[in-house]
Amino acid sequence: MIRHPLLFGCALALPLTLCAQQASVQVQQPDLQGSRQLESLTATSVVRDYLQSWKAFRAALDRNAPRLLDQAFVGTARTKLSDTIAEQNKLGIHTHYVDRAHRLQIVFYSPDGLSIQLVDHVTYDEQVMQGNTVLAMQPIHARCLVVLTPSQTSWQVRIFQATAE
Amino acid sequence: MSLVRCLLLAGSALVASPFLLAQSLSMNLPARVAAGSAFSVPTSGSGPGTLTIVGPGQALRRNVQLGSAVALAAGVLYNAGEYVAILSDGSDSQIGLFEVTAAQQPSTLSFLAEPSRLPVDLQNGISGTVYLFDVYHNLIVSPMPVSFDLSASSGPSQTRTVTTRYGVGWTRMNSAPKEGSAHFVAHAGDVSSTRVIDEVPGDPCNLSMTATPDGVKAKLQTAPVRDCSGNPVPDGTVVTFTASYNGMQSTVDVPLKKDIAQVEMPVPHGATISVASGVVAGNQIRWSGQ
Amino acid sequence: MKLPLKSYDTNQQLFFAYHYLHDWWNPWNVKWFTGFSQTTYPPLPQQWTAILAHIVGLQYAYMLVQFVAILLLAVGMYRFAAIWVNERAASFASLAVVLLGSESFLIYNAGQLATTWEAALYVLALPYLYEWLRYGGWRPFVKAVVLFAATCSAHDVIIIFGTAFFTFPLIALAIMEREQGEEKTTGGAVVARAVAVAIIAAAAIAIVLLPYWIDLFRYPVTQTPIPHASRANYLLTPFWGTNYFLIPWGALMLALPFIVWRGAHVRRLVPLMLGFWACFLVGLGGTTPVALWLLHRAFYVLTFERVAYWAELLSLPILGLLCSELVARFRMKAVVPLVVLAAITCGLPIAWANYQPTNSINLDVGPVAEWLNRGGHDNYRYFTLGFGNNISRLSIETNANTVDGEWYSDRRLPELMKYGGGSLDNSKYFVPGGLDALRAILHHADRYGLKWVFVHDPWYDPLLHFAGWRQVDQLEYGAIQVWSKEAVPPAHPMVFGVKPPAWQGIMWGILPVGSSILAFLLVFIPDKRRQIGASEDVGATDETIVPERMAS
Amino acid sequence: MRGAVLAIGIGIVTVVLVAIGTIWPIPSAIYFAGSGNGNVLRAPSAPEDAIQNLGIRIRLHQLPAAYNSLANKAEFTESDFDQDVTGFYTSLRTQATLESVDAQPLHQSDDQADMRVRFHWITVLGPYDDTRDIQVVRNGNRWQVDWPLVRRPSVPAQVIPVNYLRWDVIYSGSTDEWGSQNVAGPNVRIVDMRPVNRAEGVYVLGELLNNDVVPAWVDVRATLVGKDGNILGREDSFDMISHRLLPKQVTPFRIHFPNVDLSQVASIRMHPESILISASADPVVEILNQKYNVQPIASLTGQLSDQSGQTVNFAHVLSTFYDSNGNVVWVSDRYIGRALLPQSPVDFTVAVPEDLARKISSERTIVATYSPKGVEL
Repeated sequence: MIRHPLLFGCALALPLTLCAQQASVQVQQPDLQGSRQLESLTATSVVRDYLQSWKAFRAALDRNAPRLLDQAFVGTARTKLSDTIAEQNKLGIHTHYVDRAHRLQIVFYSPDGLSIQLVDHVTYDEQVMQGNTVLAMQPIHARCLVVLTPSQTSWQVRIFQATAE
Repeated sequence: MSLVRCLLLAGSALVASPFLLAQSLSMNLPARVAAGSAFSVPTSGSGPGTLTIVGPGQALRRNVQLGSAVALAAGVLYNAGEYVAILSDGSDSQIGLFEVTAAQQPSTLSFLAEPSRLPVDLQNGISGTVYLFDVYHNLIVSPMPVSFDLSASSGPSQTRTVTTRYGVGWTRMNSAPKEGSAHFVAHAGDVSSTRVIDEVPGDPCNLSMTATPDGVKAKLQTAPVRDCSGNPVPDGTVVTFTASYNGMQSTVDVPLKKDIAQVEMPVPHGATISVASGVVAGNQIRWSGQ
Repeated sequence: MKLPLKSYDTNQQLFFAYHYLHDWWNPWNVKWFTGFSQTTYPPLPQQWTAILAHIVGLQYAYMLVQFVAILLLAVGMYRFAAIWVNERAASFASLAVVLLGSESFLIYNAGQLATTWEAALYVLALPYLYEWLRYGGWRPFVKAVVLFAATCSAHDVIIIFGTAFFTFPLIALAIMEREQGEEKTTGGAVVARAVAVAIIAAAAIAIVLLPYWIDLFRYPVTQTPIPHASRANYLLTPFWGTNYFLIPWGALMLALPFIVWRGAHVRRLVPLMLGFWACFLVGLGGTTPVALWLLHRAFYVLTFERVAYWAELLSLPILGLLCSELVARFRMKAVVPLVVLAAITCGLPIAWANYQPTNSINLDVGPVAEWLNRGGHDNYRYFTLGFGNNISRLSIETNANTVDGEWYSDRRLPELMKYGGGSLDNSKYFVPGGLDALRAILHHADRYGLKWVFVHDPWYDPLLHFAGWRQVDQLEYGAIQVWSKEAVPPAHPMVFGVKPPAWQGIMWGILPVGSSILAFLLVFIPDKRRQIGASEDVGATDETIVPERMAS
Repeated sequence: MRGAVLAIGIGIVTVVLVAIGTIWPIPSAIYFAGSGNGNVLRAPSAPEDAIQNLGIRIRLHQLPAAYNSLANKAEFTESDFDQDVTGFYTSLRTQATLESVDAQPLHQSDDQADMRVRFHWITVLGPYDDTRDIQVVRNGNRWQVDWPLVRRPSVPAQVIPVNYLRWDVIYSGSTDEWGSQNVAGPNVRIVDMRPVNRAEGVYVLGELLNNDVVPAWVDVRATLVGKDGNILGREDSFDMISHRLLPKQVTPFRIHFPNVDLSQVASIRMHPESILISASADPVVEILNQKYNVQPIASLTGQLSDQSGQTVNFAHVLSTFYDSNGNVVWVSDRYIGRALLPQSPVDFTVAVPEDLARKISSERTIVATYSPKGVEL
């Protein structure tokens, strides 16, 4: 009974998703508590790279392609996400994430400049799919704790952990 | 006519009752589960079904007998995050949402200590940052105390205790006035991590040399080279000797060995010999051959 | 069995074919020179290789395509020689072309698949051209035009530079014999037909290879000429004389006096002999000034081993005549030495390729490809030093892109165009241009995301060291050193020149291979039966008829 | 008869054309014959011809023939000559190709001529010239070169104790253990920097100090920013720097921006790069008798003397030139053609642009070295 309305909902949601330009992004003033001064250029590039990582995250979990994570994720986050992709593959499912809104705040910049932590109050839809069949679609509001570390050319996500709002 | 209709309705309800019962698929998800802990999900309905749990951190599936509780053993679901649970009996499904939170007991800590090497006697020159993780490498976001301890080979040790915020704690320390290796230790609960910080001498101070004749050459030798705190400058540091005479010049870069640099070079009488290391200049000698 | 795979250009041909195999409709290949268009190289043999590779794999497909070229050439030579000499002599010419030293040289030493294919298709077209010139009619006209278009799809050099040597003798012959036979014509008609076929064939070629011409007109050859040893004087440099004259000509050299003598004495062979002679002189490269006088700047673009090959093809009808006469006169006493000489001529280039291998570097590039494909190393560009023609093989196996490459005509990197070196890989052989290019590209490593240099020749080590590169790894038990430069940003897509638009990719994927299929289909349309070649007595000179020959 | 005439005519024309192509070779033929002036030997009827013939034979690596053409070959062996020409040990000279030879007569009589001969070599590190004064003598109607042999340096047998320091670096490994400690990169800093405008473009000159206690592998990149904020160019020091820097060692650097005028430049961003490397403190090379000459050619001359026991196969001299205020006015370099043997001084000359010659009041020189692993001494 639920599946058909669900399919209908997904069928409706899909074009809406495609039409949607981008998730809305709101960046709040950093709350660093004196750890290290944050240049505005650094803050901008961290936010840009983090939002970019969502693209990689979405594509990798939708296509079950761990290689797509390489540019944006590193360390624990990379390992955990690729393990999830392997498990999805084993179960024959893939997940389609659509991020709707981000409210970001940088909360820590380590004194050595080698890590930045931000909190993202994110709203996203998670669609669990088996082939082209939608098994579930769930809108989620979560608080993501994200730690990024610098690589040669960009900031890469090292910790990516959601908690309930 | 109405009696017939009532009978028909009653008969239909009787026939349809098993199906109506079968459609009442549901599960009772906990709102929050600690990472790696065992928990169960009571379900309603009948017959076989599947429980699929999917989130960015993990994806797993269990075959279930609907109507009984699904038990997930300890260590099965261990990555913190938001998860979608889908209970399905093949024709129908029920969706739920729950959270896996990090365990409260720190198991590992990522300790970033910088720099690995710095000059002696530098205020706030050393920084330490600790990220706390549970046994499944989930960031422990609840506040926890972390202590930092910097002990040099000589002099008193420095200790600071901070409380983590969003799983991270940090501090700054001063380097010791004497050169040597310092141990920088971070503690959280029963876990600790150690880093070695090399506290190295600064630029040479009061660089001086002597020149003595050695056959046709002059033997140039520095006094033991020390920084302004009296620490010996490390061996291998380059000292440059320069002899200038009649518009000509001879130079040689010599690495320090056992605190001194020495070289034999041909120096004509009347030459001016100077010594330097990096941007620090030492004394000058006018060479008379004696 | 796989001898042709050892020849110099084979890996390059395979590299092009590999691209068509994976991306038939997009000729833009990013693996070399930060990106280049394969529309700068006529694609027919590589496209056929790619098609057959779906069935037999890339390497066997290459050899199969090469084999087909030889078969087509034998058929073509029989028909071409039959214009000039009798059928028996033409048969000998057809047999000789398979054993030709130059043919063997191109297949086993140079690996010029495109040259053998263009020659085969071109020689196939010539009898139709002659028939059209002499008698007119739509069938030979259409067949000639389509075969010329297919020839150009394989390679354009013979059409552009070889036409004079092959077609002028045919025009001359058609005029000389305009009054002979039942179907007579006039000199004016022959010339008019020649002009007509030239115009229509040019139009067909222009359409079939349109993306090629667009690229050529947009980027005429402006880079500093790259030295090629076929432009050397073969007497002053005996090694190159051996490589480009003695080896390809082989025992055919012994027949040269006969070819000239007989060609000068038989009236209808004079045009062929003169065409041969002119081609022979040009094919000597820098040994005579003729090629430079005739070609001017094109002299520094053309390589002359192929011109020597054409000269040999032109000599074959008269050689066939010689063989025919010797066998008729001396029977087995002639057959045995002829077979031995033919075997030597054919075998010499194969032996030479083993004695002086052009691909002298026996290197397994697999570990290099694996190294590049792991750990994000392929986010940067690389190049090799001392790998020889293995760089094409490496390019096939790795995901990473290089700033180097072996197809010089479409490299647009300023550092590579300016100095006149070949590939960076063998820059030490191009003094000083190659070394200048190497220094320039190392200088601009940041610009190209160039982080890795694989060195199989320690000769280059001092330059890398003093230029700030560090050895970071070694492969193949130390035979290959990996050098790296710090703080180089990852490579990003770069386009020097213009990427061909999608419509050109579609044209490129359809027309060249389509022209060859059409040509093969048209050849099966039956010809009008007529004696277009020589009568039986052409073997004799105009001045003396040899009685024995008449008797045979 | 007409056929015979045609055939013979073709034969004759062919021979004539081949003869023309051989006697007066075209440029591509000259290139492959050894480039420069070609390898067409001439009858040595003049001193210049004898020199050129010798150059051709060296270029074509026909060293036995070159040796046999010498007037004084009885004074040394062919092996001595080979080693003199190609270098005694692995060095720039052993890898060099002789491109051309220029001979200038200094003095000439009927039987003898003194020539200043410039041998122009091409090497992997760029071209370099080797100039020798050579005497050419007449022997009958032939001129022959009297080769001024430089004998292989003879180093007395001895034991040179080598106990200089070496730094080895052990990194924490390739696993991605975040937070695990790794050794920090060396602290380097630019102690002087100055842009200079010249006809060839802008040069950024300066000096870089390794301010740390560990050896560093360094490079300097510079970005020129135009007045409109656009990037005019990004270049690095390439080989105009000593990339290996020991603690407290200073290297000059020179970065070239071709086709840029200083008037276009609003600012310059400097990016010194350094990483920690394993290194040895040897070899120690003394730079002796440095003398700056304004006349006749502005240059710095001196000698390099290897104080250690190992042979230095490749040496690169880098000199910084200062004005009277101590500002860097130029950085120049020179690769040394021959290997440096222990305690066997080798001359060097570093050229200075003539227009800067008068501005220079002092200089500072360092030597970067490279010896490939496994080179046989």
